[in-house]
Amino acid sequence: MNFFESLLTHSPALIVAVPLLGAFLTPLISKINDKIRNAFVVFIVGLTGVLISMLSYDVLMNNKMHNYVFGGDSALIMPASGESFAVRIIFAVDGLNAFMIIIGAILAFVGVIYSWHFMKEHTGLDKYYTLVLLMIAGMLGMMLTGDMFNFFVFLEITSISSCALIAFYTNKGKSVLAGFKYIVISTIGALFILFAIALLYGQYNALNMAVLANSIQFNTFTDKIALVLLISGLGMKAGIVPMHMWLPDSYGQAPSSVTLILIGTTQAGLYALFRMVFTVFGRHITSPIELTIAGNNILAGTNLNSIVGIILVVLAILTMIIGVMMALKESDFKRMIAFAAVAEIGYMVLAIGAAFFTLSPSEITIEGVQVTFYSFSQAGQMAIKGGLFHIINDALDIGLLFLVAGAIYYVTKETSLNKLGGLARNMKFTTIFFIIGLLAVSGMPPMNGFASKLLIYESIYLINPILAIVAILCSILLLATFVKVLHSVFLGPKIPKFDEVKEVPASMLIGMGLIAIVIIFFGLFPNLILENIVQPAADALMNYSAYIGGSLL
Amino acid sequence: MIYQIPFIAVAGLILIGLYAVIFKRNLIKIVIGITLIESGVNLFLITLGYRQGSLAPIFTGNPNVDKAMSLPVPQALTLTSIVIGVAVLALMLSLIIHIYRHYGTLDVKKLAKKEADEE
Amino acid sequence: MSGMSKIVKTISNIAFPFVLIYGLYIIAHGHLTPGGGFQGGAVVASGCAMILVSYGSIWTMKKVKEKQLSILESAGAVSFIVLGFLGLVYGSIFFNNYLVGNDYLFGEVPAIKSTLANFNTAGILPLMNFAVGLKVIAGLFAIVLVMAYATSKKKGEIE
Amino acid sequence: MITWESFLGSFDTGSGIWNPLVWVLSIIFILLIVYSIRRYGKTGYKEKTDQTQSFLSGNPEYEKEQMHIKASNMYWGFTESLKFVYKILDRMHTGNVSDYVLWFVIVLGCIFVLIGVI
Repeated sequence: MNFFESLLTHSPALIVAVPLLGAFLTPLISKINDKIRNAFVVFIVGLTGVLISMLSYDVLMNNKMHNYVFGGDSALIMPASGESFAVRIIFAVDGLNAFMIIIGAILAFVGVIYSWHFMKEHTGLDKYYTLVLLMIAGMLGMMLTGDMFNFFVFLEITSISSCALIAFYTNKGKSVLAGFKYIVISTIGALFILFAIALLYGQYNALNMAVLANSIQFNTFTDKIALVLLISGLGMKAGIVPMHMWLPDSYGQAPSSVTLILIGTTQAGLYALFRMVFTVFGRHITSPIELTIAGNNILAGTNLNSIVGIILVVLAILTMIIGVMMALKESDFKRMIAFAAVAEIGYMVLAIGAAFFTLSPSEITIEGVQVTFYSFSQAGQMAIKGGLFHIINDALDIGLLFLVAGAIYYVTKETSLNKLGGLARNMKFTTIFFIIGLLAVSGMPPMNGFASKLLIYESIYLINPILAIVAILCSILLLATFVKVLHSVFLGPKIPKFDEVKEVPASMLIGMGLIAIVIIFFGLFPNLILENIVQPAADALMNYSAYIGGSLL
Repeated sequence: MIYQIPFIAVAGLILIGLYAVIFKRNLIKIVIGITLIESGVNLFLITLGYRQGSLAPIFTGNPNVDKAMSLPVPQALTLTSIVIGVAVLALMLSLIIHIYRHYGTLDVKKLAKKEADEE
Repeated sequence: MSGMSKIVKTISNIAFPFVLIYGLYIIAHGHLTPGGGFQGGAVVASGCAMILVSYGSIWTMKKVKEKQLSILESAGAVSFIVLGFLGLVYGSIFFNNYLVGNDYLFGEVPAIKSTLANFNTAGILPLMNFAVGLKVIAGLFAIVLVMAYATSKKKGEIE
Repeated sequence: MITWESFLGSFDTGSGIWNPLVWVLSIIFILLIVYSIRRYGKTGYKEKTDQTQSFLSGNPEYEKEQMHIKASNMYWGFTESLKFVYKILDRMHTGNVSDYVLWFVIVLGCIFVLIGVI
């Protein structure tokens, strides 16, 4: 085995281990020099990015699943008694995981580059970079792990480090309060998730997601409670209305570079919600099988899809409408973008939730046994593809807008929209980046937001026209929201207070430019992204048995 | 009945904790509520580790070594959870120190009012 | 927070070595008994906290700098991760227990169903316990120290 | 493997197709029209004369900061006509940690009723 192949084999572990090592080395290195420390952090995140692109390329292009077991060869251990227990921690990487870590890599890299100049004038930067790297490691761990308890641990690592980062401006009372709210909310959510994990462990003696998916019977009350706790706990982590109130507080008060990575952690929560619903409870929610043997109908699994679909769609509609209406009224720049982010999350949940209604039975007769499979229709598959594509687009668009808000804050020390104005004359590049973000987030061609929103609208129109109309209406309101920002921050007469304002430093422009380039690239070649990245992820999401087969063998 | 007592305690701890978090107005009491929920969940995990008639998973001079040992996974999970809990508790308390320094109060409603009035 | 009376100081001086030894014992026997790096570290850190309470945070802050503690803490964390990476180098799997079966350090393999606790077993687990113990001692003590120091000052004295 | 077809291809959206290439071509065409109209405009104006002053029906010009319409004044009609909705929304967003947890418990209860009981 040559070096490259062994690196590829070990990459799932290294993706988490390299930022962790970097996080603990940063306080030691920052004793030398500030520039060396910044370069070291960028190097560590870049190395992680290279590993992620290697792994994702292999998983997505060759359509194969990577498994990495810590401390042994197989996740199962067999004591002398002959039974086998899946006790080792496993990282199982299929198409969906590979798709998510690409988002994580982009956000982490841009965030670290952006903070080079953005955070320069603050003290305590060694702790800042340690926490950022810890947060990146936790986020990538959440996206990679195939073990329920390990997922909880990474969730807590992420929430602790991001809470400390939200409260980074300790001289402002608001940001400390936002950090406190965030830690209370995320701890309670995580504890209920842990409770659900414990319920599942008590029943099936397993923590491995594949083993659980294989053995869940869903015939007891505790299974139902576990599903309820998982949906609501992870929904809270993903910021679904009405559990979204922590999100504007924390997004609004954190430093912009941190907010960028916070978006990644929120979407890791969303990913986990989809993973639980589609894979761990997949047999009972998305792909139940009915057997008819000699006239007797045996349902191998419980058909829960319509109930879960209704829950997701109702929450998604609420999320879109309330998010966008609060954004329209808000007069604080960062809180407004945060409410827009809430509304965008609604689109993803709506697309995935509406797909549940298209599950339809198809019958096959094998050796006299009539088997009924449930599978997604064409429109449902399109909706799932659109929802997944929108995850990456939303991360980029909202991320770019937050970076612009950070740039405005950097030069004016002001986030209130009422006090800003006329900045386009002095900040040309920032204005262009903001217009790109505005067009992308409200779904205008040729930006990436249009491609995914078009997929969502047209596929949902086939499922239920009213849902599509609500989605389009919310998109229009989003456009109105950001046109207001464009007017009140960038256009209008030059305000004397901001006469001396200059364009932001190079590293911040590079950070915003990178995301803007990716946005335009995704917008101009959506077919490339859909075929090569989104399609494998959607296939992995819809086929829970491939996950079980791939990670247990 | 005797085997159900830990589960009743778990439910009680979690409900008391939720009550404290939702209805108490002092931030310190909210933190106490969170630790109560956390100990409820930890108690639940450790209760799951018990299997009737099995030995504790420690190598000692116990003569009944032929009997089955219970799998020590829940104990490990509980320890990890406790460690995380300590970190969260320390973070929350230090944030409370900062909050008190800024606003001079720990009452949730007064804090919300003061936050809205700011700027 | 200023120091407490002389009686308290003397008693905590006497008790501190015992607490220290007990905590280190728990760390060292983490692979044999219930306990390990975190538990032992917490015991040692509570011993340190006892000294902190009896002598006051300002005195302790003069003796122990927060920076030294944070260096110790990251040293512990780095050694933990490096042990994982060494597993990758020697055993071709991350966190592989590559020390099992060697002749000199923690390498003995106990016989099946042996009941006696043998200290020289378990491969890298004791080393990991030491690393975690170091991190927890430094980390917890730093938290307690900084919190005590911050609450002892009045509003506006430190940022 | 990545092919040129997948680079420039159009994708199926369930009830239609979308290809950004068409959009790019049409935007270039529109830009050409805009440019050709713009060419007929007159060049050159006299600086430091009344031509550069803004004309507000003969009224004197306000200060710069007052000229700028504030963000919270925009979409006044929208927020005014939907006041009853915003009243409810403002009551929801109290900024109070306990209420956040209360909403979580409410959602937990609703989902529990939907999945667990029915």
